[in-house]
Amino acid sequence: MASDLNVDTSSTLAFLLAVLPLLLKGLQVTVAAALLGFVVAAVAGLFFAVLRRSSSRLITWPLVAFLEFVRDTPLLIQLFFLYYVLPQYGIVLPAFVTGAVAIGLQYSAYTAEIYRAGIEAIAKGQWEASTALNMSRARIYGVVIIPQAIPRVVPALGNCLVGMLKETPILSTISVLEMLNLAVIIGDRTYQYTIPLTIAGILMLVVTSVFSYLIRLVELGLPKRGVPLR
Amino acid sequence: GTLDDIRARGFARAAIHNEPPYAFMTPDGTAAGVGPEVMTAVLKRLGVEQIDWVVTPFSTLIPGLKAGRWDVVAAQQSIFPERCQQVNFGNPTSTAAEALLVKAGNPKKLHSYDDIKNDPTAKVAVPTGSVQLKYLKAYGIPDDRIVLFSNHADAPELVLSGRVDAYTIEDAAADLLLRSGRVKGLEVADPFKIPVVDGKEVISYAGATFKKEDTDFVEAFNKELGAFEKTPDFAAIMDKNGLRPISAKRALAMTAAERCAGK
Amino acid sequence: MEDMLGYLRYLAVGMKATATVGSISFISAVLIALVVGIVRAQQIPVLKSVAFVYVEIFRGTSLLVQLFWLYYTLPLFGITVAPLTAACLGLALNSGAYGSEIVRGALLAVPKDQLEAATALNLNAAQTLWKITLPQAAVEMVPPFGNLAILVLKDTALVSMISIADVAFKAQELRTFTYDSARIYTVTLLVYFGMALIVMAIGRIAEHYLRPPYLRRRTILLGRA
Amino acid sequence: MTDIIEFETVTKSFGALTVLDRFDFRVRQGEKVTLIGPSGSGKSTVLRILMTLEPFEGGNIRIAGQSYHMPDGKGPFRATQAHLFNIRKHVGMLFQQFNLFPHMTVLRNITEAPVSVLGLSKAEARERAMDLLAMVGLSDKATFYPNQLSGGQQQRVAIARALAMRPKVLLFDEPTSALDPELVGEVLNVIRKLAEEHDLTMIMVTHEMRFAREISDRVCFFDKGRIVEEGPPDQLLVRPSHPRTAAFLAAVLGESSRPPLPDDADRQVSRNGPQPHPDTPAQVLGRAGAAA
Amino acid sequence: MTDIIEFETVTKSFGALTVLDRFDFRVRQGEKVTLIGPSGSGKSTVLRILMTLEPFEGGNIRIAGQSYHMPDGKGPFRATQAHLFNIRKHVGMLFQQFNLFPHMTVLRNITEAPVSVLGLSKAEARERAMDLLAMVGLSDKATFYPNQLSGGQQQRVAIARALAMRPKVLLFDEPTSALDPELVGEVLNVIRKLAEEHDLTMIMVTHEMRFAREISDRVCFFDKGRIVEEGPPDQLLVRPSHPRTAAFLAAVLGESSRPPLPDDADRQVSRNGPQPHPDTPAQVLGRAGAAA
Ligand SMILES: Nc1ncnc2c1ncn2[C@@H]1O[C@H](COP(=O)(O)OP(=O)(O)OP(=O)(O)O)[C@@H](O)[C@H]1O
Ligand SMILES: Nc1ncnc2c1ncn2[C@@H]1O[C@H](COP(=O)(O)OP(=O)(O)OP(=O)(O)O)[C@@H](O)[C@H]1O
Ligand SMILES: [Mg+2]
Ligand SMILES: [Mg+2]
Repeated sequence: MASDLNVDTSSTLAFLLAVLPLLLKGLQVTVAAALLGFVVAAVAGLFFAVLRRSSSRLITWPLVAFLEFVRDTPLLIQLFFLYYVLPQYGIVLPAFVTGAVAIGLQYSAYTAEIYRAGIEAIAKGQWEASTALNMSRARIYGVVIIPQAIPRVVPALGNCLVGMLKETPILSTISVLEMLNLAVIIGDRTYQYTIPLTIAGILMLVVTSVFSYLIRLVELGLPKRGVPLR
Repeated sequence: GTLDDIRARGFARAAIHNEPPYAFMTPDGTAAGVGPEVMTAVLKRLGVEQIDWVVTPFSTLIPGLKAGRWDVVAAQQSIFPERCQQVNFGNPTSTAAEALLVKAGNPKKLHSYDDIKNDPTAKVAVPTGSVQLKYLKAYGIPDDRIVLFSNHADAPELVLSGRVDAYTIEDAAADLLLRSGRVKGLEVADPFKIPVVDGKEVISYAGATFKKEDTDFVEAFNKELGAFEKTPDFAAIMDKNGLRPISAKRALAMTAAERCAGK
Repeated sequence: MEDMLGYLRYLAVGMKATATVGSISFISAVLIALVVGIVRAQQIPVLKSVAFVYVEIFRGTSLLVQLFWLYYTLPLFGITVAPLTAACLGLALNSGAYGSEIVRGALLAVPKDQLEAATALNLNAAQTLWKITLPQAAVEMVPPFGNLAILVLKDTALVSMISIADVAFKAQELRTFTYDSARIYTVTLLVYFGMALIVMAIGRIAEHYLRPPYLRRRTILLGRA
Repeated sequence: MTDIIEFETVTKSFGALTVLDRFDFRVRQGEKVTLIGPSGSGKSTVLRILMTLEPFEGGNIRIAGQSYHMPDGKGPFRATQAHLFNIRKHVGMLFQQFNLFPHMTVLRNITEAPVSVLGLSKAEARERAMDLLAMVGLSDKATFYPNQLSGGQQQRVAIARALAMRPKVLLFDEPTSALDPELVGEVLNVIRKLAEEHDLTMIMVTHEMRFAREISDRVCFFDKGRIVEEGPPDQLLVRPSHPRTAAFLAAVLGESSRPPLPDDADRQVSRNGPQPHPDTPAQVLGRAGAAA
Repeated sequence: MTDIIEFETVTKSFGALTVLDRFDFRVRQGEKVTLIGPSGSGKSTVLRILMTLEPFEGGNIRIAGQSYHMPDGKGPFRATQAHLFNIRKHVGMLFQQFNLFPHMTVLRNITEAPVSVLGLSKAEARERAMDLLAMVGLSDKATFYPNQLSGGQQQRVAIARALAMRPKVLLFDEPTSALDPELVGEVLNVIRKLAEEHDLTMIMVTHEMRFAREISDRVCFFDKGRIVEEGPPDQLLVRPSHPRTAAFLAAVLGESSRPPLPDDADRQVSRNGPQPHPDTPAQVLGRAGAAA
């Protein structure tokens, strides 16, 4: 990709046509990073949310502190540590993976809250009925609570995905060539910034709109039967 | 024109980004480095005594210039043809030759771009948007062994963390970095064969940047710059900032117009 | 250790900028969010379409692009705003779009029963909004607005691109001089976390006093909402 | 006496479901009418339409001589807010879930609308509220918040709140069905007092049959959006003429059999339970059951 | 007969509020006991403690000879999960809100716990479930989801679900109070059948007094966390000896007065409404009232 950075700047139109395919390639990276991050956030968040409800303070207290810290400090700096400090302990992940995991971890702090709200919104009676049936805690989570919580949290999780799409430009700090970073690089080469940045912005708008639409479709497609809607 | 505006206003607005020794803001708030110091001297000769300095990320230097947020950029930006279509350059005041920073002891024995190319495990980092990328490509080094970084401060970490084996840097910046003693565990690859692209040793030429339409300003600037370059003050600036004598000597032999034409 | 104190002192200038931009932006964002959220929740004709387009655009494109346009591109059309204004405007418009969803959600979450009771008492739409819906929704809005405040705080890191020397920018500057990245970033991380803790504390206090007495918690600072 | 409420061939549907079909219904001024009938038969819908909480599609409704339609024949929900405002002046409503405003004190709940809708001064509204609170027996709760009160107290506050607007017609939608049994009495006492000592027009949906019988001038039995039978309570509740009314009363009174009268010694085991029970528990419970 | 349930000086508080104070209570195997009493008197708490849904602070509880305490004397909520598991084997519970799992079919609701807790094969569990569904008269609803059923049907499914675990003791916490009145009967019919044809031990909180009288061996009247009076239903419900019991029964039966018996012509207007009503509505309603 880097090799294609010689772009035709002879006219605005030529420039635009030269930039667009480059940015579209960057967009693939953007979307891929967001999706991978989303998987991390969706899984880790659920794990944290369940752990967070543990009755042992030995577990919840450090977890809350960790999540709060992850949530309240800039991703930029977290990325730096993951990217440069982890290798000192022998863990060398590719930049793309590091970035996606970092975004995913940061968002897991949000998704954990979302899942928690989703789990807590489930009537206490469900817990009590399951206990009365002598089901184990793991079973109650796995069979009764989480299956009911998931459909409720889909919209909020969807918003997280869209949010993550827009966080990906930060990955440029660890040399991941996502779309906005590419736009800036093209600008640095040619000293024409407005066109690549604006196209990147528009592409981002299109992608987020498409994702929002898809999320709405998923929401509508959720089973209506058997699930109490609020 | 902009020069008239500056004179009417009484002060100039100039932008830099932090890249010692070419331009940087000292912690006490004055701009220093080759670019700002030359700019200060030349503007003084043009009758402008006072300059407002702005430090801003590299990528915003030109948009800010075009938007009229500042009058001139004194960040010693490299002059090459694509850029000349968007802005005007003053005549070059410094040149830079390529150097390579590697881990102390140069474990992979990298002494030229060819060495990088020929070692399939060697990875190299370059700044985003830089010409070095073009050179590496010209040598046929594949994309997956090139890592782009956006901030010079990231580069030592890249090498020290083992993510890359070397990074390209301009000789003067490398000298400064090593002399400062702040980064341990790195060294300049020595000897290093200056890369050759299209049959020429690659040297980058850097100067002040002006708006496209400010031709009269550039002319006036170049005129006073020519005069200033003959004074010992100019040589003192280069010396103070640790540039090798060859750097300015090469620069004075070239004009911006020639560089823009691809010479 | 002494180095780190020195770094902290160096970052202090940036902290002032970050705090200024952050607080002005956040307050403006809340105001924008209230107006836009109400317009959308009340389905006010024409305005609701404008609000929809605004929200989609400012949520859909990235803040970086928005700041770039405000600061570097608008002047090409003859509109020049000062850096601080541009920074606050950009952040406020961007966060306001997110905030409006909070407001809208909270308003729509007020039980329909309450609206019916208000209708049965012959309160008009404005009175219902002002006296019944909004006060009840406000309580629900505070925690998400607290989260938004922290997002704004983190987003201020982007204003360095319009030449405002905030904490992140000062940290980068330090790095170019010292190459002492790990320790500089550690200090920076702590600075942001400290500021976030202050924001959170303010949020908790606001929440405490916005809640009607019967819903107040005894402790303000312990426990998440 | 004049009819204060007139429904003429009113039609109302929710999507494909027609809830009211050419529905006619009249209430005289001062009359106390109780609506009974199975769940989903449209009782609440009638009250909600009257309160302008639901639009309707066809027919006409007049209240206190005023048509819900604008003079040009436009339906009530294309009618202007000003027009609806004038109609709502005459009507008040009590809800099953009380629907007090949780963020306001009891006093503020009662004074809010008189001040902002009727334009009373704060002092006047306060005085009126305190009188009403005294009437419902809650003078000492003026500064409490709703969720500091029991359900029965909340519903009594809701009654005071509705009365503070001085409506001509008061609608009650199962005002006691969300209450614990021993709290029902205090609310019914207040309603009874209202009914006995005042000529407010009252329309009530309730399952409190004895209370309905005691208080109503007329009981209407609803089924599938129609009034199947209506008449004085002593007749309709005791000797219903329509078989559907009889079946409904049997189900409600026989099976659920809430209070045994202290000396009602003979067990009334109804035999018309709605579901057949093919097996006996002993059979079904099997081994473990036998072990118990 | 042996006592299957024994509460010995059990103490339970919520924060500062002591709900049960040195509470003693015994139930014989196969006995049907009904708990009645005012709201907040601790009836649900007793059931919830038995179901291990609430911890308790002092005293001891034995069920089917097994102590809630670990052999080393540790309380049930410091007891291991395995210990609690063994206790819960004997007990099942029905809830006011049914608490079916909304995302599972009726069949799955019933088979889930037998398969995952008792380790039945799917086929066995299914067979057991179908038998139970037949018993509660819902064989045709096996593939439905709970929210496709009426409240009464849901509660009957919940009964089947509890029975599928073959408990020795079944607890009912107001099993019909969330139901529309005409759905109450079908649920009571199922419970009645259970009670008549099977020697399951049953402890029930209910406001269905006639039903309680018909079905219970013993009725306990609760007040403020104590059993104030207990005895056979015909005695306690008809001729209560304790004045508080009498007052409670008067309030529930007299005032709320759910069904009028078809020929109960004489109105029973109770005079012990809980709140004094100092003003008459006519006075309070003032001008607008007079205008109505
Ligand atoms: N908002 C609505 N949307 C769709 N259908 C509705 C709506 N409100 C009521 N219905 C339907 O209209 C019918 C009549 O409802 P209504 O609430 O008037 O019955 P009801 O006689 O008051 O019953 P209940 O005793 O259960 O309160 C029912 O079938 C109900 O499902
Ligand atoms: N989780 C809890 N936290 C605090 N107090 C509680 C809790 N559960 C119950 N209580 C209190 O304990 C007392 C007894 O409650 P309980 O539910 O046992 O009463 P009850 O007799 O079942 O009443 P009801 O007829 O209203 O169901 C009440 O005062 C109640 O407010
Ligand atoms: Mg109804
Ligand atoms: Mg209870």
